[in-house]
Amino acid sequence: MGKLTIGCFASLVGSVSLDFTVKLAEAAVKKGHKVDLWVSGNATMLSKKGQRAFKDYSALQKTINGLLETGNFQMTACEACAEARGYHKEDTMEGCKRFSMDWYLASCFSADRVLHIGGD
Amino acid sequence: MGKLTIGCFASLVGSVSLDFTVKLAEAAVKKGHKVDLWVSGNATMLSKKGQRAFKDYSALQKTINGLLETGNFQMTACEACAEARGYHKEDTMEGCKRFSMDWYLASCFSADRVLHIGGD
Amino acid sequence: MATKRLCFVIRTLPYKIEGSRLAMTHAIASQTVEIYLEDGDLVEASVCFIADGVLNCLKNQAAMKHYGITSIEQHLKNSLLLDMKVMICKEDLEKFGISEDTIVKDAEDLGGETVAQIVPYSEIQKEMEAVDHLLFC
Amino acid sequence: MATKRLCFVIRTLPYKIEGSRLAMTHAIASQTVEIYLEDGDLVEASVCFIADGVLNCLKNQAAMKHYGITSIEQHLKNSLLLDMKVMICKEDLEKFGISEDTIVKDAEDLGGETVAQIVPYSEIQKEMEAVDHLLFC
Amino acid sequence: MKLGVLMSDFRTGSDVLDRLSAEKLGIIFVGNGIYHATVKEGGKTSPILEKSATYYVLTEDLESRGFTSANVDSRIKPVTYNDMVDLIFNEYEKFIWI
Amino acid sequence: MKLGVLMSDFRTGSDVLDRLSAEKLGIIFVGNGIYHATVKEGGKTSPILEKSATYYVLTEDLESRGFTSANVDSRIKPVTYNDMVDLIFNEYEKFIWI
Repeated sequence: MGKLTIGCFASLVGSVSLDFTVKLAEAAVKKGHKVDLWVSGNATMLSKKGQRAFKDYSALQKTINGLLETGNFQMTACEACAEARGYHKEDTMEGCKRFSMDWYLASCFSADRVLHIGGD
Repeated sequence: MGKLTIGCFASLVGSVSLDFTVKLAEAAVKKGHKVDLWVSGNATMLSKKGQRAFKDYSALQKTINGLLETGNFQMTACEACAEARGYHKEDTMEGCKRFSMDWYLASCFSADRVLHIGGD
Repeated sequence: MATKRLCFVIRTLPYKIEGSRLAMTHAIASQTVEIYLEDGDLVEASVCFIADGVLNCLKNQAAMKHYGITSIEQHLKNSLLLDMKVMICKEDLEKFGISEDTIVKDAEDLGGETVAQIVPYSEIQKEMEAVDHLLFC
Repeated sequence: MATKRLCFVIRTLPYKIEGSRLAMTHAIASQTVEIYLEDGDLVEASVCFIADGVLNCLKNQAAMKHYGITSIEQHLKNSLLLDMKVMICKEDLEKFGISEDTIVKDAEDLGGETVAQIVPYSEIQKEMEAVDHLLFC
Repeated sequence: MKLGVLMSDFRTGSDVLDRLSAEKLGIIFVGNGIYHATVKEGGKTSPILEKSATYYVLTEDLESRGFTSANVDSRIKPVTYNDMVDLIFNEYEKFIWI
Repeated sequence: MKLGVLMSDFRTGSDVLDRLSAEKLGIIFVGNGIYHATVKEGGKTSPILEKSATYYVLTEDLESRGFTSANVDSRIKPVTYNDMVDLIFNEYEKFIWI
């Protein structure tokens, strides 16, 4: 079983790129792999608590909670990206972390595979 | 003097599209025009309070506060877009409004010019 | 008493960005805009699909099944159900080799009567000239 | 004791999206990654500019003056100051008609010694093969 | 119609712009659209400049990206945000952002 | 190297993909990349399909956009998220998202 680190820079809430990331993470964890997910740029908002589920926006919070419970999934938000958007520490979804960018590089260090979703 | 309504769907915090919108609004208000700014999609985050200024992200809050003070500028955020991102009513920047999408169309009704910034 | 006409022109692909989705939901919001206007004033919205945007009109979009989100197909049907004017560019459908029977043309299954118009680009150009404001997405 | 090498490949234009900016700030973060690693372990980051991405390397970007944000030029200088390996695709510069004297090649004004390498694409391909992980932005 | 087009991208949107017609057409390069005004790819200027239109480029976006008015094709007039407000209210009636 | 490319866009990125070489190259169409696998523009299939590579397309993204496996060019193998995990860990070593 391997470790996959996924980094998401600039995906959009309401676009399918973030959904892709979460669905891939889910499939990998189900197969027994470990997944680290780093959300930066606009993707940072994925880790904010209190997201309301609408039928027009993918509601990923539930899936993420399920993934966090397995113990084989970590989600970490970029601290600076969050602060710039007015989203502070106390607003972080339970079980998610906030670190500076070096956390992502450390996760890549121990990963077997890295999938980095850069620009939009 | 005329009224310009600008709608921004999917601009990104940290991209220059939102900066463009705010700088254009500022130039128009300085010339004595009225400007309504509708922020929807990811652009909604522009109206959230508590955005921290970093040198790597455009910090537009100050300019917006200045514009609001003139009385010739309104900023309204899309309610559903905000809620989907976990950004609730009490987090709205002072002086900004939150309405459903029809507000934007009503603003277009009375506008002399409309500039709609759609996709990314 | 006045009517202002807005035309949403959808030119981008669905799903990756929110453009076409928000265009549809904003256009549909024209149905409730009166609460902000004076008696007798109206906003009328039309929706045109051009270029890559015509790919928003395909039938059988399984976005709800796979991602739990409303498909653009569903939004298109809703707009027809509300008798909104919908125009789809004929040349662009042809360019992509999309036959008319594979795109959403009506909301009959929901009891709607209005149908989408598949028209040459020149008709869409006329619509763009006729309306008060253009909103490209 | 191990070193893992990451290569950030910047292929997109600056400013409109955050891709190139975040690539630079993440690459620079390799300088502080040790706090998460065991003694002797290292992460080394390199940055390559290809395709439209080479337009990030132009001198005299007045982003701070006009928009109050750090320019990509400044990030590029910072990365050279930290002795990061920076490669810029020669063919792509030529394609755009950009002469070498109009791009950022060093951070001499800040006291830096490392210079950016203007290299054929084949050298960048070699770098991509040599590293452990690729991060395209 | 009197149509102002804000061209904000370099790699997409030309297909849409190509077909647009207007009695009076203005094309304003903003954001990454400024590369149409400044860069010769493979020695060629952008095909967008072949339309029958009046061309403008936003100085602030030009300079942010490392160019100056000296780099701009002679068919294009540099304008500031301030000028753009006048274009919006006085020169054109409808605007689109591509 | 054994390189897997996730192609997520329809209108950009081909220039980057064109030049990439790898001993073993896999191209997986995801998101709006699936139009490369399904749409014939002006009667022609996407030039991306001319590379010497193994091609895959993500079924979920195909179906979300109104296509089925029946619409897919015969050179391309439909895969699910589940299959993709195996491609990631067993078939290729490095991955890029374009």
